[in-house]
Amino acid sequence: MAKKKLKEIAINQSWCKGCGICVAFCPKNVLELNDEGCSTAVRPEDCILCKLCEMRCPDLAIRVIEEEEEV
Amino acid sequence: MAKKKLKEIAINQSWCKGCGICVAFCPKNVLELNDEGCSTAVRPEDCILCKLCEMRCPDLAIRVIEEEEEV
Amino acid sequence: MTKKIKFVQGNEACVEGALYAGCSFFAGYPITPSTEIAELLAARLPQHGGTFIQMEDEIAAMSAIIGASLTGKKVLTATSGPGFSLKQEAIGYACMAEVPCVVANVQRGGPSTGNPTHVAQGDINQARWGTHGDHSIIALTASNHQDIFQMTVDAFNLAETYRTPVILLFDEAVGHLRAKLEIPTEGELHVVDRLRTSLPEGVNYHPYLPREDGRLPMSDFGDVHRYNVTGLFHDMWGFPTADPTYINDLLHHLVDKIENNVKDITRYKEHFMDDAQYVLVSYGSSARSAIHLATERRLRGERLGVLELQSIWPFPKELIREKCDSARAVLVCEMNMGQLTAHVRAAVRKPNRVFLANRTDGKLISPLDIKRSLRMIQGRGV
Amino acid sequence: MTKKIKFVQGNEACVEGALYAGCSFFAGYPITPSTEIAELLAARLPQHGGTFIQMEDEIAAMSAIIGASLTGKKVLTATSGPGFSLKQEAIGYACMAEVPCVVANVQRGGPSTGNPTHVAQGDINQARWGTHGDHSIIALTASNHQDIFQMTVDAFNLAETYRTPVILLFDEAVGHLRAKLEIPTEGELHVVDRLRTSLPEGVNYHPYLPREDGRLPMSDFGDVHRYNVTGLFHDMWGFPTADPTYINDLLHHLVDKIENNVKDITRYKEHFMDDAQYVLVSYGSSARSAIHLATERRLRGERLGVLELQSIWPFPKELIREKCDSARAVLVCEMNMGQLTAHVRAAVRKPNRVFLANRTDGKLISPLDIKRSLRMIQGRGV
Amino acid sequence: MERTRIVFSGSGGQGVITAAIILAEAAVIKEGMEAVQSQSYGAAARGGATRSDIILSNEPINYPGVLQPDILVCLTQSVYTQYAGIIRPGGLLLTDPHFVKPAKEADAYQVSVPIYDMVMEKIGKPIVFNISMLGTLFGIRPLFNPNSLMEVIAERVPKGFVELNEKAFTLGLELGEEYRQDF
Amino acid sequence: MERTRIVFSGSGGQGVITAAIILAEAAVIKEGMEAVQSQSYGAAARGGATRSDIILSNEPINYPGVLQPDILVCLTQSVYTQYAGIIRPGGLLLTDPHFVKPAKEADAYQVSVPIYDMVMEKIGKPIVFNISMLGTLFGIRPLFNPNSLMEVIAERVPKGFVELNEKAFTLGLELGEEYRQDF
Amino acid sequence: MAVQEYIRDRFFPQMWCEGCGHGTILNSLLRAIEDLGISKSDIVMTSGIGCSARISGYVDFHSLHTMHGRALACATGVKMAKPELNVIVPMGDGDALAIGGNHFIHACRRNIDMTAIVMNNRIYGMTGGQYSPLSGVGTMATTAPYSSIDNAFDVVKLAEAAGATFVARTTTYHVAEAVTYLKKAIQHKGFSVVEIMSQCPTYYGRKNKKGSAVNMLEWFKEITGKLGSKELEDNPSLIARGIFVDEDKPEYCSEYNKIIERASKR
Amino acid sequence: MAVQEYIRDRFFPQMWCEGCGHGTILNSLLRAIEDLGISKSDIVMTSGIGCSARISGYVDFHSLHTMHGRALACATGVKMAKPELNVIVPMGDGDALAIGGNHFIHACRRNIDMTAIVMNNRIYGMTGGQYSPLSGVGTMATTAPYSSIDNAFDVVKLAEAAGATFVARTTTYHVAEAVTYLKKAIQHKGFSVVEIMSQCPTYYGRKNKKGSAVNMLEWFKEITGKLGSKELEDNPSLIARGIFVDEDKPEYCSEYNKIIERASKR
Ligand SMILES: Cc1ncc(C[n+]2csc(CCOP(=O)(O)OP(=O)(O)O)c2C)c(N)n1
Ligand SMILES: Cc1ncc(C[n+]2csc(CCOP(=O)(O)OP(=O)(O)O)c2C)c(N)n1
Ligand code: SF4
Ligand code: SF4
Ligand code: SF4
Ligand code: SF4
Ligand code: SF4
Ligand code: SF4
Ligand SMILES: [Mg+2]
Ligand SMILES: [Mg+2]
Repeated sequence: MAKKKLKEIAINQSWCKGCGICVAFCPKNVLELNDEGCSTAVRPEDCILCKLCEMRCPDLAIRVIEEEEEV
Repeated sequence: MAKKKLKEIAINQSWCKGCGICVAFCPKNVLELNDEGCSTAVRPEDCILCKLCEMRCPDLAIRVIEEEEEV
Repeated sequence: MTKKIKFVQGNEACVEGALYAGCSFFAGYPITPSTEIAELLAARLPQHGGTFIQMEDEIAAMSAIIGASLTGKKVLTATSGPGFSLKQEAIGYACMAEVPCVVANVQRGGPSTGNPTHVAQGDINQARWGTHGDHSIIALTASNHQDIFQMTVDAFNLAETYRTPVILLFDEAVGHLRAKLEIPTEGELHVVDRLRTSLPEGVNYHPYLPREDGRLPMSDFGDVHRYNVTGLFHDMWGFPTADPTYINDLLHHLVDKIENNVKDITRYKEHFMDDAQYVLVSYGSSARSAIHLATERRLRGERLGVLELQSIWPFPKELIREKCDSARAVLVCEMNMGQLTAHVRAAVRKPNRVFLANRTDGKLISPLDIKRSLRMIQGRGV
Repeated sequence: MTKKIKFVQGNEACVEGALYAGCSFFAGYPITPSTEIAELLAARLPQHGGTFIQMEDEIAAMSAIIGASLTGKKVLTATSGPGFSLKQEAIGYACMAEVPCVVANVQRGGPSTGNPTHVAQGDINQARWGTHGDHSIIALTASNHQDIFQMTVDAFNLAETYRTPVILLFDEAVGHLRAKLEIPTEGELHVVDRLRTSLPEGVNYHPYLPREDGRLPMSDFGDVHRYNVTGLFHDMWGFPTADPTYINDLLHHLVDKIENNVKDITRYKEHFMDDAQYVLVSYGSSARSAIHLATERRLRGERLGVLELQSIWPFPKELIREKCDSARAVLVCEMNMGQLTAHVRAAVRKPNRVFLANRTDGKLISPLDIKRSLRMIQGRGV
Repeated sequence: MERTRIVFSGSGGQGVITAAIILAEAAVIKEGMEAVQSQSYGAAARGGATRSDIILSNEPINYPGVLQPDILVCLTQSVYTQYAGIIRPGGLLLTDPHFVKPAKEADAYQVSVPIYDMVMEKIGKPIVFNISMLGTLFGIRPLFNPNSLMEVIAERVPKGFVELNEKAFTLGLELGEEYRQDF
Repeated sequence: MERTRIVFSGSGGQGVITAAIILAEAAVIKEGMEAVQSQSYGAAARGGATRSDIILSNEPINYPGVLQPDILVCLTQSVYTQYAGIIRPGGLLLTDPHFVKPAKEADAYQVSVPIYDMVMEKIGKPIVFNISMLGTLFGIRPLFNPNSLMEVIAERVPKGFVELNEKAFTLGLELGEEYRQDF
Repeated sequence: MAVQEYIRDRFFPQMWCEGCGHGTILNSLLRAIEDLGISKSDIVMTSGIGCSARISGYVDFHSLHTMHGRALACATGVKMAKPELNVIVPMGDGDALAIGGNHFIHACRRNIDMTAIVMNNRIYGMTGGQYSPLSGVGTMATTAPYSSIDNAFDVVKLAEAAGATFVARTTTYHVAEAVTYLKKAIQHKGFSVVEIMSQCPTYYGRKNKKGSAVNMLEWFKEITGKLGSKELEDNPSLIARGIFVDEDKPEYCSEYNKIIERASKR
Repeated sequence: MAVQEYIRDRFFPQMWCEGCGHGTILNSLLRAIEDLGISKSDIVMTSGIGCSARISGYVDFHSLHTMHGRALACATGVKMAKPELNVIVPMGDGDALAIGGNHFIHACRRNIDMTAIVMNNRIYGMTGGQYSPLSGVGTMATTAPYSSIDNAFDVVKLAEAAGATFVARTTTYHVAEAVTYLKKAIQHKGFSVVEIMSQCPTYYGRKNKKGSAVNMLEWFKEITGKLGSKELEDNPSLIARGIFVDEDKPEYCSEYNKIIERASKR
């Protein structure tokens, strides 16, 4: 089984309230708040798929979506 | 100070309900229930003034009264 | 088929009625003079797979029957004065969330701890107004064992029909009295089952949308329809709303579903009422003495009748007017300071012809007590 | 000397009134829309050596003020709907044990959790009948800050005078409204102090024996007289009794001490009532709209008056009759389904000339709402 | 049958309430009569006076209280003092000399039957005293078939004790018959 | 002074309720007027619309609600959409272009003042935006002596922040004066 | 002064049943108070509703007979309003831990200077023998006709976990212990809890075939063991008697006094 | 299935404040349920009143939003009436331990198979920032303007002493832990309590100068230590996280079933 790969960090902008939790605690600094105060993935390539952002988001606004696994 | 001496085991017959607690647990078998079902001191001379009867009586019906202490 | 005859306390008649009606869940907290209801159900319910639970207090007991009702069970709790006061918040919740349930209050002397082992009928108004906010309520009562049985069955039926808490306002005197009870055979009395939605999974079910006939089909917790239950004002799915229109509509629905059905809900008995010049209005154990007196006086030719109320709330105003307006005088016989009397007065055309025959000392009002009051209002002294 | 002027919420006016009256103990549990009363007293009471305590729930809070009152303190608790329901058992205890205390209920939408942040006046009847058993109660209300202050002082005064719990029935709209409050100077308003027995140690003190003027001198816990306080029916020393005569007498005492003093307890205001053809009866925040409308209509020459009730219980039946019997029509303006209306109807000679102008959706009833109702009953459509 | 009003009175522990229930239950269940039974509840405490009212009838019974009993049983001196006066003129007043020293005068048929002493002598178990009392009452005045009473007793007591109760009941019946009087 | 009815509306966090209280309190405490202030309470949540009603008068005020404001301040597009229609014909409608794109037509004196941008530019602290808004309003229409307002502000904010608020208020005043119109 | 001088003797003989342990608890408590020499007018006894609650009627202190379960809540009001008073709160097991459980844990948590006595007969005596939260699995009661399935609270553990700073347990058999513990509890500055196992021969005894009051006292002797005793060590299924907690921690009224001091300065 | 499929998405964005920890608890709970693969119709979520209590409106289970403090009492009725249901009861700290404290300890005592989640933000959020029984001494709150003098309960100790058979604690920072504990709690047969420390930046944060939600999560990291960790050992003043109790004991509904079996035979 190959290593998992990121497909997309999907952020529901209309749910995100911009609390910054995902940004502050992403171990790889993948995320930032944009001008509207919403989280966005600015360095998706650094993402290690730990999903801590997804799990901590109080607003269920983030999904870290993996590529279909290559077998 | 001399040893304490019993003056009287005063039992308030109108308060005693005859539960038998004092009788059962007197270490010296001093007490018995009389025909009316009330506690009475039948062997006061054996009393060791432990006052357990007085302390256990749920009806505050017994007082173990000591002689004025001889100094 | 011979009927089963028992010699029991009134409280046991209530238990028999509850089991007959299909009650399968009881949560309670002991209190005199209602305790026998809990004790008997602790023994009886598990015999039929039902559940008895003694909770930590009356609030918990009331809460527990609300939870149990939502799973589809017919539920009962029983209490007396102080416990009835404690249950008030949760009774209001059951009104608001439209949870069918039955609350028996075997009345004793109040206020407060009062006179726990003696009879009174002082919780009449509390049954109507004990919880905060506008709402309406159904309350039934009974004077003898057969009627306790019947009214208990009716309480469950009305709770299901109107999706609402129903109060059984018994009292210590009938609750503790031992007398004959004939248990009706299965099918003899009408039993209203829970109305469940027939909507299949996937179809949008509205727990709070009345059908054309006014009833609201339910769905059991655990079943396919997942909805919300709340004590906040809510929409037809049960979700909270602060929209003034919804609030207004729901409040009116809660009140109207009961107040507009007074006729259907009203239960009463007439004793010698045909040509009665003097009408005794009474209920519960007081009614026994009223009937006793009327029976005796009729033998002497006095035109005395008894209107026995078996439902107190919604108040049967029309009935009272109809039965009392032509009477020379109306004497309300009750064991309180005139709680029902005030409502009777407000209902009739000539309020000054309504009198109170009462007793408030913990002793059962006697035929003699009533006779004395009657003589007084007839101008004959005592 | 210039008076202190503040710009505050109605809830703060209540706090100022309580402090003015000498309140030195508050126990509570937060609940919207009464919470500010607790919050402000948490800051203010200890500044004067008084005590604030947040209890674990409303039952505990009500219990705590009862305990504190018996030590000689003037005490207050504050709550809203659900909390008021929970306090009912203990309120009944305070009635029975004749413990002076003040309970503020800042009303919100009910039943149940209802509409917590919006106004309603749905606890009118509950204030009277929320606890089990016969009893009586005093309940005051107010429509503006100056009156909230005054009625709060009066509540403490009446609690002391009659040794009884007094309910302050405010509502969200006045409670949260910010407006001007002039704090009266010391001595400007009458403050009734606790009446303490003057009997010295050793002389047999009867905590429950009324003096000739009907008042019952108290003795603080910790003082020389040791007596008993109970929620059971009791004798003049406060010891439980099941003697029917004592029970009857005590119950009548509890009811009569209040009902026989309706005149002394009644508080009201008249606005343009002199030659009013149409009378608006109102109270609390609803009365603001009634007065607004009457002021406006008077300018147009309409003979519209407002009878503003500031005491609801004991119900001022005589007053209502006196002020309303000659009116063409009476319009009761309130934010519920007609709770006061029913009592007004029962009081007047022509009940069918009593109408209800209400609003039950959480919005403050407006002058326009009342005007519409008025036009309807005048046969002029909306 | 005419309405019969009965009061049993005594002290807690004498079993008067149980006796009252048995009597009324037998009337209802075995005899098809109407009956009501009520009692004054006291606070849990020793020695409190106990009173139970019973009404038997073939008609429905409304007010359940007994003001003037046709039959009054008093099993302590204090309840005797309290209640003797309420007996219906011509009624039956049953006492036991072990507990009650009856007054000379009473507008009733006063019988003092040494039930307790007989029970102690013949059976030795004070616990069945109330059953013997019921037997005695039926011996003096059979309100209905005594077998009905015995059936109810048999249903109520644990199996092993039926015989004992039967013995007590019969003892009472025989004792009572000696005092039977025709009215 | 005639009765003045004012509505402040915006979203939670913009400080409209505080501004309303300051305005009404100044009228009462400093100017000896009558004033009432009320607000709609929402559930604790972000972004909920906030509205506060104020009435100023020299007469007692009974009904505290404002149906048709003489002055309406809208600080989000959504409250603008919601409330613009209730303005009293000829009234003053104040908005800020940073938040609201006003419609062309309104039977009122509509002013769109870039308060927010000025605050950010000159002061840099959005927290005093509501104070500048008050200043702007008083610049356009001085309901009473602006010093009274400033006094109340000074009493309400922590010592270290008085100057900052003063600056914000003056900024607003000056900004508003540019839009003053005589009625 | 004899203990009889602390009672209202016109109510004697008291109303408890023959052999009821609650009388013995009254006896022990009066002895403790006598030993401590506290003036009768300095004590407020607050009770709830139950056979146990009757105790407040028998003592010649200020007495407050409240509602079922509310004794501690009322007592908190008394104490906070007049901290110089000695507040003693005897409660039944149902009163203290069924309906009154919340007030119990919160009083413990606050560490307010009062003495709570749990008169634990493991049954609702006053209402005629229903099971209580201290009855325990297997107990027979009128509402547990098939025997109870409810676990019992361990009052000692619960009080300790909730924050009580003095916690002890004994029985009506061990009267000398009871007097000692009560004395210490009353003297303790903070919230103290003394659980005293008490016999209800009328209901618990009868329903559970425990015999007379005398038999029940024998049973208390058998099923308990003193903390630190070899007996208890050898047989950990015994119920431990002794002082379990005796700590010095800030007391609520004193802490509130500091609030007053701070606030008055503002 | 994504966690988003367990919610009623028409109510999103939800109403909690920006950065409110209660949302994270919802998130963790849904993840636990998803992992366990429980069917939505088999779950009843019962809550009381509070910001926390809003959680039941957001989940697509059977949901019962009850009265303040009464969630566990209502839930007990649900569970006893239909033991096959999975009953989950999230509560605020006030809801669970102030007004609801009695139901809490009694549910623990009965060991009835439900999962209680204490969403502990140490404040009454919904009513605007009053102190709760979990605030602790020194906390600033609207009703503690001079700072609180009230000791806090230790939920873990209290639950254990009252009889809960699964007890764990974690925070909204430690989300992986939260998911694990919640899974174990739901699977546990008996009464389980999971305390999750949650941030209320709006009231607790502001009143106590704890900064933003992010700052508060940092703070949770600092003030807690994992059970068995060196960190915790070295610094016992840290609040312990972990599973404190995980025991197998007779469960209430199963025991009641035995009563039914016994009774039916009669
Ligand atoms: C609110 C309320 N609920 C119930 C009762 C009935 N009640 C009175 S005492 C009691 C329990 C008594 O048990 P316990 O507290 O253990 O005291 P004991 O009689 O055993 O000493 C109950 C349930 C009541 N008086 N008030
Ligand atoms: C009987 C009753 N009392 C008080 C309230 C008011 N109230 C609602 S929520 C709440 C406390 C909320 O605090 P918590 O339980 O900690 O939940 P949070 O909002 O912090 O999540 C209070 C006191 C109420 N609704 N009902
Ligand atoms: S944690 Fe969620 S709500 Fe917060 S900023 Fe990130 S995506 Fe937005
Ligand atoms: S999955 Fe982990 S690494 Fe990737 S963005 Fe989220 S927190 Fe950062
Ligand atoms: S213990 Fe007391 S009541 Fe019992 S027998 Fe002895 S003296 Fe009598
Ligand atoms: S004092 Fe001791 S020895 Fe003497 S009678 Fe009493 S128990 Fe017996
Ligand atoms: S019933 Fe039990 S607790 Fe009550 S007095 Fe009798 S023995 Fe004591
Ligand atoms: S007030 Fe606090 S608990 Fe409530 S939603 Fe906001 S942050 Fe969360
Ligand atoms: Mg007990
Ligand atoms: Mg909280």
